[in-house]
Amino acid sequence: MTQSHRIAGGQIDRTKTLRFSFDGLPYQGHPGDTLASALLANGVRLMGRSFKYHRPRGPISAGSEEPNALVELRTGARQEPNTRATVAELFDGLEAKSQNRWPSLRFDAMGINDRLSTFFAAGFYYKTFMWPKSFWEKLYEPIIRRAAGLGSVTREEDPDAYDKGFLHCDLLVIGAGPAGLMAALTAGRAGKRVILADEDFRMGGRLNAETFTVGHATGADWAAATVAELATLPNVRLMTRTTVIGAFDHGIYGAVERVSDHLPTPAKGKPRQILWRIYTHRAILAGGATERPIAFENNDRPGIMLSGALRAYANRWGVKVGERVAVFTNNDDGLRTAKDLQAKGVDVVAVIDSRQAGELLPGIRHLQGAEVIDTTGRLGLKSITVRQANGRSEIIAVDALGLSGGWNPNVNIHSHHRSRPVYDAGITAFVPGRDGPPGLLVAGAAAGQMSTHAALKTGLDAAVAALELSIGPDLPEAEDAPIRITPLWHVAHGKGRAWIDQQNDVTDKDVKLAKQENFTSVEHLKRYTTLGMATDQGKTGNVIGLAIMAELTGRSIPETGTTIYRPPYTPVALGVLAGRSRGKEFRPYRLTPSHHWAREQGAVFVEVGNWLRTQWIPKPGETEWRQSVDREVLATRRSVGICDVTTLGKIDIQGTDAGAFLDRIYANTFSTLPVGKCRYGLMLREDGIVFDDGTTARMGEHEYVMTTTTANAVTVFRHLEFCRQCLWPEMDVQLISTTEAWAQFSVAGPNARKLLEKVVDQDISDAAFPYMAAGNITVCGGLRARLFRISFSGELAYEIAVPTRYGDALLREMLARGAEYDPIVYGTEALGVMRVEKGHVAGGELNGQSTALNMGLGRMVSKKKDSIGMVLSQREGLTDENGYRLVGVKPVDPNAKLTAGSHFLEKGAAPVAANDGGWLTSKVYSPHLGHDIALGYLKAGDKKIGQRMRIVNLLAGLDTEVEIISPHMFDPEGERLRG
Amino acid sequence: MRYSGFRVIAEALTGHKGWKPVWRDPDPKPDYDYIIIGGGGHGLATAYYLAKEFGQARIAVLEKGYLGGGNVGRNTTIIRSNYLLDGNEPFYEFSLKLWEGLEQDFNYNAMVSQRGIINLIHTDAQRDAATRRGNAMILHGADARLLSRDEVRQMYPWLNFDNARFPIKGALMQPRGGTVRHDAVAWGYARGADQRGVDLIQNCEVTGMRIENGRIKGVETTRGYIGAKKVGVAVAGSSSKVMAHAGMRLPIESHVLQAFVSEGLKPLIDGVMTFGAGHFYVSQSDKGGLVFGGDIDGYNSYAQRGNLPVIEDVAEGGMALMPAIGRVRLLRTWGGIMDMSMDGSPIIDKTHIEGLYFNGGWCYGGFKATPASGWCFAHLLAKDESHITARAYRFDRFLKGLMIDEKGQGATPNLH
Amino acid sequence: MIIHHPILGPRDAQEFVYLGDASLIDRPDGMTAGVEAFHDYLYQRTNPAGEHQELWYHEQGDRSWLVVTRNTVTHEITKVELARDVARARGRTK
Amino acid sequence: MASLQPLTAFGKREPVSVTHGPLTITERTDIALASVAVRKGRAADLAKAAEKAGAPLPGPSLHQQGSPCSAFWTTPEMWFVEAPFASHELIADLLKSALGDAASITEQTDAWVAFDLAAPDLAPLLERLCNVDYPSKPEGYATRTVMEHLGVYLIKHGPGAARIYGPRSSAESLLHAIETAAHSVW
Repeated sequence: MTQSHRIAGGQIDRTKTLRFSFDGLPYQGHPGDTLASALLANGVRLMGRSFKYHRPRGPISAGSEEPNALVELRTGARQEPNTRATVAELFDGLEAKSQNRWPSLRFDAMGINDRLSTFFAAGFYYKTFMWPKSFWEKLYEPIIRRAAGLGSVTREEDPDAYDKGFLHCDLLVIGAGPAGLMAALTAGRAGKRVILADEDFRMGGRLNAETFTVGHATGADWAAATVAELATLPNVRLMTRTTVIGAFDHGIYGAVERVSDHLPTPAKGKPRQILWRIYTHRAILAGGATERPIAFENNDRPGIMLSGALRAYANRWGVKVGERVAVFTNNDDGLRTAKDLQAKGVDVVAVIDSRQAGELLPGIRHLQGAEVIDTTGRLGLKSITVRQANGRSEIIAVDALGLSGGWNPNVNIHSHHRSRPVYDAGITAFVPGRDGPPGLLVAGAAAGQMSTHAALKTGLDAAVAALELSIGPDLPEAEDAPIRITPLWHVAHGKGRAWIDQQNDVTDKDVKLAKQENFTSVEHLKRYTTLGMATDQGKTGNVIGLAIMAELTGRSIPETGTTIYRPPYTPVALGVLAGRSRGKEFRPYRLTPSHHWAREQGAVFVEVGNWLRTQWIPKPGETEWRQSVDREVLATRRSVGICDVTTLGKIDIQGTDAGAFLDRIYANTFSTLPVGKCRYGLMLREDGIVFDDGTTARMGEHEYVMTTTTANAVTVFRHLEFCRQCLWPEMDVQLISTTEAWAQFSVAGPNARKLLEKVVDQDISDAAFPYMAAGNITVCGGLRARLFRISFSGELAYEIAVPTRYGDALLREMLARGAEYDPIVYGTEALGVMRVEKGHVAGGELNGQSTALNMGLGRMVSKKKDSIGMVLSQREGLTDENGYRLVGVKPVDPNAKLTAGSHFLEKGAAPVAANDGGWLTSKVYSPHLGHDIALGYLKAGDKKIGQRMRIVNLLAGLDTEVEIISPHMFDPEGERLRG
Repeated sequence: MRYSGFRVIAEALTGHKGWKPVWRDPDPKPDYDYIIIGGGGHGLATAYYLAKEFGQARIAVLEKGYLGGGNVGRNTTIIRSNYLLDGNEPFYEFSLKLWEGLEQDFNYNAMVSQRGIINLIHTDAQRDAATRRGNAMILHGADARLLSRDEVRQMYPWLNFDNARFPIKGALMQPRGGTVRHDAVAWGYARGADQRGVDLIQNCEVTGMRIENGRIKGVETTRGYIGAKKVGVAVAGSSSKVMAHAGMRLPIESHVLQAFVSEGLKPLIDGVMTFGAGHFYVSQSDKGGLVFGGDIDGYNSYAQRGNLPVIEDVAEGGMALMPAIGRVRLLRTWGGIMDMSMDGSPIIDKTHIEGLYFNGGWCYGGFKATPASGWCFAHLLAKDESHITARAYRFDRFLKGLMIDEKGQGATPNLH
Repeated sequence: MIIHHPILGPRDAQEFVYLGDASLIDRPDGMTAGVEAFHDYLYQRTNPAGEHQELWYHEQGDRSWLVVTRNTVTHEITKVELARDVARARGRTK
Repeated sequence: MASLQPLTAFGKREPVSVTHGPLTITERTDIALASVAVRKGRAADLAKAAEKAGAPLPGPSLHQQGSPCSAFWTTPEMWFVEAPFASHELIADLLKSALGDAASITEQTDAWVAFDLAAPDLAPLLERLCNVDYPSKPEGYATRTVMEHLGVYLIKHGPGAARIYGPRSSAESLLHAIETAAHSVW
């Protein structure tokens, strides 16, 4: 077949031929075609199957409102389900497949559903499939799930990239039909920053599909000339293939630009699509209108489409949908289709006009006061049955039928802030209501202004009003035909089904049943019948459904009301909403100063928030992670180990009130801390729960350096700013984060001082730099550095910091100069082992649910001063003397394994919640002790030290006898760290 | 009228002429023994159980819009009882058990489908927390399994296992978790309540409460004054507005939660899944749409609509976890108002006003709670004492320091 | 949403972190107030459907805490102030 | 000064420089940076001292060139002061002695990675990276913004010249984001 239905004219490039395939068969088309126009040009009307009854379907539209002609576009990892053939731009090599059918589009086994449709009435599934109970998941639902759904999804990663971007303008014009073009021209000539966005690949809107003139040119030529002028204006940005998907708060609009969807694959480095966030001063919705069909029996056959779509295919794409065409209309617009098709040489065999009187086109048979009541042609329209004004029926052989039931303004974006459209009886359609998005004006057909003249005028007026301009350009002359329409929603006749929502197979019978069962509110109607819930979101069918409900209930259409539209305007690929944030780029990485060194060593890294930290560094011959970690722990405790602790939050706190400020922030006192010393601090939330902990050093009279946990660095800083600005605004306190400014290393172990003495320029003997000392020093001959004598491991330990750029070098220098002490670098696992051995709380214990009392730190909360959380920490629920207490745990059998998250039970107690004693918060293997150890929160744990209990992990069927011990499991007297 | 497969066939063969209205549209009576404010899932369930389980009569449900128009009509349909804390787990497990017999109980197919829920684990700390949680669930009589990375991979081989920023390390699974056809829950309860004589009164907004000497007498509505011995408020999302009629301030903020559905697809995801390294959870409906959501927008709102940043954040989570869905299209977004409480857990309690009872603070977990919430609220209304599984849901828990804070976020509602 | 920052002009709300009701400025004095006062301060909310004064932190901006007056039904913002100024005006000192 | 060899944020000895199409991205390791915050009630003292020291203190959203120091506003009553690293490695100490106790001063040099972007027109690139309306901003505009989840400072030195300060630990992610956007645009 070679474009048997191609006729003259149109805005396609006939000098180039594009090859494509549909369901494996080869076809040809031209640049400017959509997949639908090209298939229709090749005489293919059947393009899909409906959702429930698997009825054969062809396109009913020539735009994004299409419910029927959905295909799987492309293959392999780029396979896209549910692509509307009516907007898919043709490219050379395009491959498309029909979907939701088996084994083929023409012979679909599930077509049986259509025969059985009486059993599948609206909501039938709510009334059955209940017995026996277990059959739902096992039998009924799997069958339903397999049968449901439309297109299929690839399991492969989407190979294309997506971008995001941000644009700013005085005026966003949505839609580049006559109203939008005029608005953009008005604002553009006035020098305003304008963005004109249109979902189509060619601007002009309906002007491209019509034969009217604008000024002295055809509409399409006027549009092209206007676009050309706009393109010369530097203050105007023209965006084709760009769908404005939603109106969000305060003039922000989302838009998706399909950069590469018209290409076989995106160019290298280029995105498939871009999500634009557009910041606007004002916006004009000029999105046009969508025609609606008329419901009658078997109104869904391939070849039956919207009258305006028939016209568009002929005028814009040079395609006749059929050889013998009829039009069924209730308004003058249907006559236009007949006129245009006739002018194109298409055989228009009849105009069925439901109105009793009206214009008669010469050379065309008019049946006035008549209605189409049925059709034939399973895979494509063959004939229509017309009931004439006199009641007689006539069968007319046609292979295409245009339906014109009137036009619905595309109010969608205007209702994104939940503004309800209002019914305009003059055009028998809903128009934008009150309280739309602030700053959004509506022009043209979207506002119910249906003539070309009205579109141009309201476009101009809207731009003038939006931007408070004094004057706009002259209006070109254009047709200003009045709307002549007599409402006809639904032809009541016979026992067959009239489709309302074609994709979801909602028919007039379903609406009747909904009424009968009292699902009469529009929301109930929608939810019970699934009306308007298909991929087209009811753009063509909704109004008909509620008009029928209005009829059935005897209410008016305004009384019946309408559901509202929500974003997105048309469905949006999830990829573009995610942009670049996927795969490894889902979130940025944070790398420590020792990262490059560690990578050289073959370190294993672990994600800690966005940081990558060294987890352990395997040495040759180590095959199990535990071997590496045990070695790192033992080497540290034996001699000296170094750990990169840069990730801990560091906040510089200065000002004459810095000390007093910290007294409010921390549960314990800091104003009394001498200069040159540091102290462990416990920070509560206002609700009395522990928020964070860390050491804070006083570096000067009015200068402190706070340390936070890695996880809470950002939230603590935010909290400090809240306290400083909102609670105590008169305090003289200044804050800045220095987390990344300093590379900080923990140096721990009996030889820590000896190693540091090799690099530190000053005397750091125990006398000169005692436990909990802090100060500015220099290293390696004068480099500024900070030293803190603090320990998380229980060893003699320091944290030393240098400007980040020197971190790598300091580490290498320490390893080199201290080589005689066999220093090792340890990772977060060894760090965790040593802190658990020492009973220090960390992530597992700082869980946002625990108090200082739970942690055994109750005495740190000073009641002599006001601090955040002090008062509410005293509530009865938080001071229960039999509440959770931090304990140490060791297995009675040293070979037994413990698991963090296991729960405590008394010996002999049944594993039920009433006996739940608490849980293990952290567990490690202590190479020093030679067995697993753990920390846990145990009810009244402080009274149970020395007792034997069980811990159970019911997920793994483990039940282990343990001894409750002090959490300070290593060097409880602290002799080593003071050494 | 009883529903059954036979009935469906019989009606189909006789032109569906015999189907009766699922509920009446009665005018309000001058007074009732019980008024339930709110014709959403919780309110309807409360009325249903009051009538059915507690033998009460003279009950009305007052709904300002249409039945089932609250959050039961806009959610992501997940049921589960994978809670951690003693205050919560018995309640949600009770709820799950009620789900399991619900359809037979109210003779309506709500498509309760226990296809399982998995919470993905990406760090060792998350595994520890999942172990604690899974054990707590089992101790409370629920079901839980800890899945290894390989087990997850067997279930969903096309998740991002090889190029992930935060690799999947396993999952906590509750096989009995799943989804339910949400609207059908409201309709099933409404039908069951109506059949038991409950007056379901739509388009009837409560505009005031008549309180005399510390006791509720009735409510003012857009359809006139209606007297009542007891009034139960179940209007999550609007709790502060309604309770303001009684002069009460609540430990609750209203926030918007957006949810999303994709175009219909052939089966891709069998159960329910939550991403542990971002804000994303997803299931696939029987119709084929991916139903998913993420975090709340984060600011107080009654607008029932949200903004782009959260839509993007959710999509990022989705793409990070499931890189194959890049070309799947988002069809529709919507926004519901959440009663975000100060510890992330609900309140089912008496108030200081005699005869006035409150049910709210469901955050975004109210759907799964619907049966137990209704049952426990009915219990409280009928017996004036808390149901055993809802004893912790008291107003005074904040004063006493007995918060039920699953996430450990403290009194910051938008973080729960 | 767009917040018109009193110093920086219009900024995307995405740059901010939301805290909640601006009554959180009115923290009682822990040395004189008791649990009940703190309970009311920390937990109880008016949560109006309408005009709401609320705290936003410009974390990805200039780190100012702002008091934003915003309608929770329409999201319309009618006033934006520096929280520090509001706190001072409410008599908060050191 | 010391024997230690500094590394760049990329773990290299030399700063990176990348060219793609019309764009050049140059890492700057030769800038010393410190924050200067007014102590309460000391604004006048600070202004006087700063002027003497050649450190400008521009108004909100502004960067101001000076000699030897330039500066940009970061938060109310706080600026970041830039100076040549070679002469001002000890920038915090130098500023402290110049400004006395009227200000809280903190070294920030190594908290940030700095990139200079140069192209005939940076707007098409920056609109893919951040929400700043770059073309409409004056030269000397300085703001904090977000690029691919990273908080950065962006300073406009001209339509085709900008400086970005990003968190040093995320230097690789930030550069990757800029490069990816550049490939997407050009």
